[in-house]
Amino acid sequence: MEETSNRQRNACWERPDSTRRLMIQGAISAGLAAIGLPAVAGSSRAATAPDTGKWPKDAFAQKSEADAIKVLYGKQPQASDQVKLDAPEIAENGAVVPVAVSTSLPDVTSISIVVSQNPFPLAASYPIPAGTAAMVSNRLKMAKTSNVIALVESGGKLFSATKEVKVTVGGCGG
Amino acid sequence: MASTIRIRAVADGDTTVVQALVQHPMDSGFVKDAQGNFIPPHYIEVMEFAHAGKTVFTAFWGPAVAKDPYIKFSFKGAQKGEDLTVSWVDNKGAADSLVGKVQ
Amino acid sequence: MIRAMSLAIALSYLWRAVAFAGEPVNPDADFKAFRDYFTKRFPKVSLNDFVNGPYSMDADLRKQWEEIDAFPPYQFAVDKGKEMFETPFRNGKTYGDCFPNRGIGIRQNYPYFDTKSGEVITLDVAINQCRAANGEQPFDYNKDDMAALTAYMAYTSRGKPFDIKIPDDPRALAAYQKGEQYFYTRRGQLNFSCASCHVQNPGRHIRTEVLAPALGIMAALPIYRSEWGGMGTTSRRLTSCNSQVRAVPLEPEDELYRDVEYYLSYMSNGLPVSGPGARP
Amino acid sequence: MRKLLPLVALLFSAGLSSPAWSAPADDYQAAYAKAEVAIRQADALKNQWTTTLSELAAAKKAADAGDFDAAVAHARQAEALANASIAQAKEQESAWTKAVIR
Repeated sequence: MEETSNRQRNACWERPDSTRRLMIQGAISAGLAAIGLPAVAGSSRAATAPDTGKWPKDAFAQKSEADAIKVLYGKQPQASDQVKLDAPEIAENGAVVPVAVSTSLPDVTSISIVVSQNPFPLAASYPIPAGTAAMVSNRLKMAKTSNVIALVESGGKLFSATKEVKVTVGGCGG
Repeated sequence: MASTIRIRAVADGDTTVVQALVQHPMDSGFVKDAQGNFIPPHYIEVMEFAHAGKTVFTAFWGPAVAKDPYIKFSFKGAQKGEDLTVSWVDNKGAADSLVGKVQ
Repeated sequence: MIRAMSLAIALSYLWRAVAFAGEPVNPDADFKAFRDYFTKRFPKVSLNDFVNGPYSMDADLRKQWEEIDAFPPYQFAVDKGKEMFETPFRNGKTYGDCFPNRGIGIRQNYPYFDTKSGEVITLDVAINQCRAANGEQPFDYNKDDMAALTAYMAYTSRGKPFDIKIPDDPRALAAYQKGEQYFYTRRGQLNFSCASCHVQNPGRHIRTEVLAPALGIMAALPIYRSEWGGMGTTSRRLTSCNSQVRAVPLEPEDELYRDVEYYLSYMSNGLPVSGPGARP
Repeated sequence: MRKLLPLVALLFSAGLSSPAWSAPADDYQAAYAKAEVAIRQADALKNQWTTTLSELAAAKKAADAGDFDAAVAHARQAEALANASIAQAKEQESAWTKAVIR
């Protein structure tokens, strides 16, 4: 257990905080400002719901990894070490697996994540507009131990990174 | 009713790092309830983030996204105090949206 | 036949009482031995970090936890708990009127031994007592309402060191020892005690999960478990542990559950509240 | 003669426990009742096992379906499990102190 993260963790708690305002500023990871309740303006429901027309229905319906990639991108991915896939060795729980994808490849137009052993391998897909960073972090569900494949479309070509994530149930007998 | 969306957008120079958490069951359709019947699929399909009228991020999700889904991304061109509109719609047509402030 | 049976049971209780009389109950000595055991066994884990349970034991799990905890799924429970906490009862009063310091930042003092009723009172029981005193229906000890409220009250106490007291009252000592006994008693067809996992095997894997050390194990409650996809109160955690070793759980907030929470919280004195927690 | 004794004992006890002429339903009722006594005692000691109750339920289910052989077997298993949990509770009443961190 490296010492630094403990220090960071403990520093957050030992901070002599006289008035513990509800909007606690002591965000756990240093980078974040408010952890408490969101400093959110009133929520207006006027904004129109997003258009589901663009939702890649067929790609999400595919039952194999290869088909999902073919339907979504129409081309084969090429493994690249410029695609960084951050996923755990052993998922603490298959229901909530933190997975992050980032890349240094130029003009990225889409990032997707496929879990090959899931009943429907395509898990999530993110079109990346200009001005948006080629980085996304999300939490996925995994049915069982499987390869997780990060796909990045850059300059019209498809690149990928793959990592196996082990998933088993936890806990005692029952 | 409190919104189902929690958002935290923090401007750091020209880049705004956005995190969002949505209260949604994201049922995959493969899980059984206590009586042994399958809980039907019920998940968010599209979630969009817009700033100054332009879509800055879109998420296409399927049944493999975790319950109470979380997303983190970053984009350029927003200043502190500006609005960021978030909206989602699921496969049953339910929807919700929220206007958050960049901090 | 029945008379012989009840005689046997009566004898066993008598015999049990005799066994207790022989052993002087010394919580301070227990506290010191308990603390030494864990700090010597895990020298690299800083004292305050024990409250992070499995995440103080496993670097890979900790990384996943820190990512999830940055924007935690229990956020909704805390928000709902805050809303409930501030919503007045039908008679106009609120929870703040029942608790010291208006109920903010007090989780570290629970459970306490109530010398009037002669029983251990946990935060969950105190909440239902407050509701009853104000003419409201009690909450189910396993369900989300109680989890949301206790999540908010724990949230307002984060970082405050546990401060559990054992008053100079033989009934308090008896409750403490019944809690200790429960903690070390093997039960269920799998014949495990709480200590089998949380004293003899912390840091080891039980399939994917890493066992938490008993030191500071109550600090993170109530917990949002990915496995449950929802918040869990102390009762939900204890009853699920029971059924996993194939022991029929007792009623939620049964006297023995409150006693074991009393014992374990006393052992965590000085450690910071870390609830509500996110766990696998 | 000595060799015969265990054989005779075995025959004698088998004869007693399930006399051929009593109806299977009565066997089931008897076995179920014995299981319930042990289960009540395990409850009194706050040490019931989940598998005891599932065996008892299986016994009732089998009896309702008319399969009394299975019902008796499940009821006996329930009683055995209940007795095991009683023994566990009694043994632990002193054994727990050995596990305490000193």
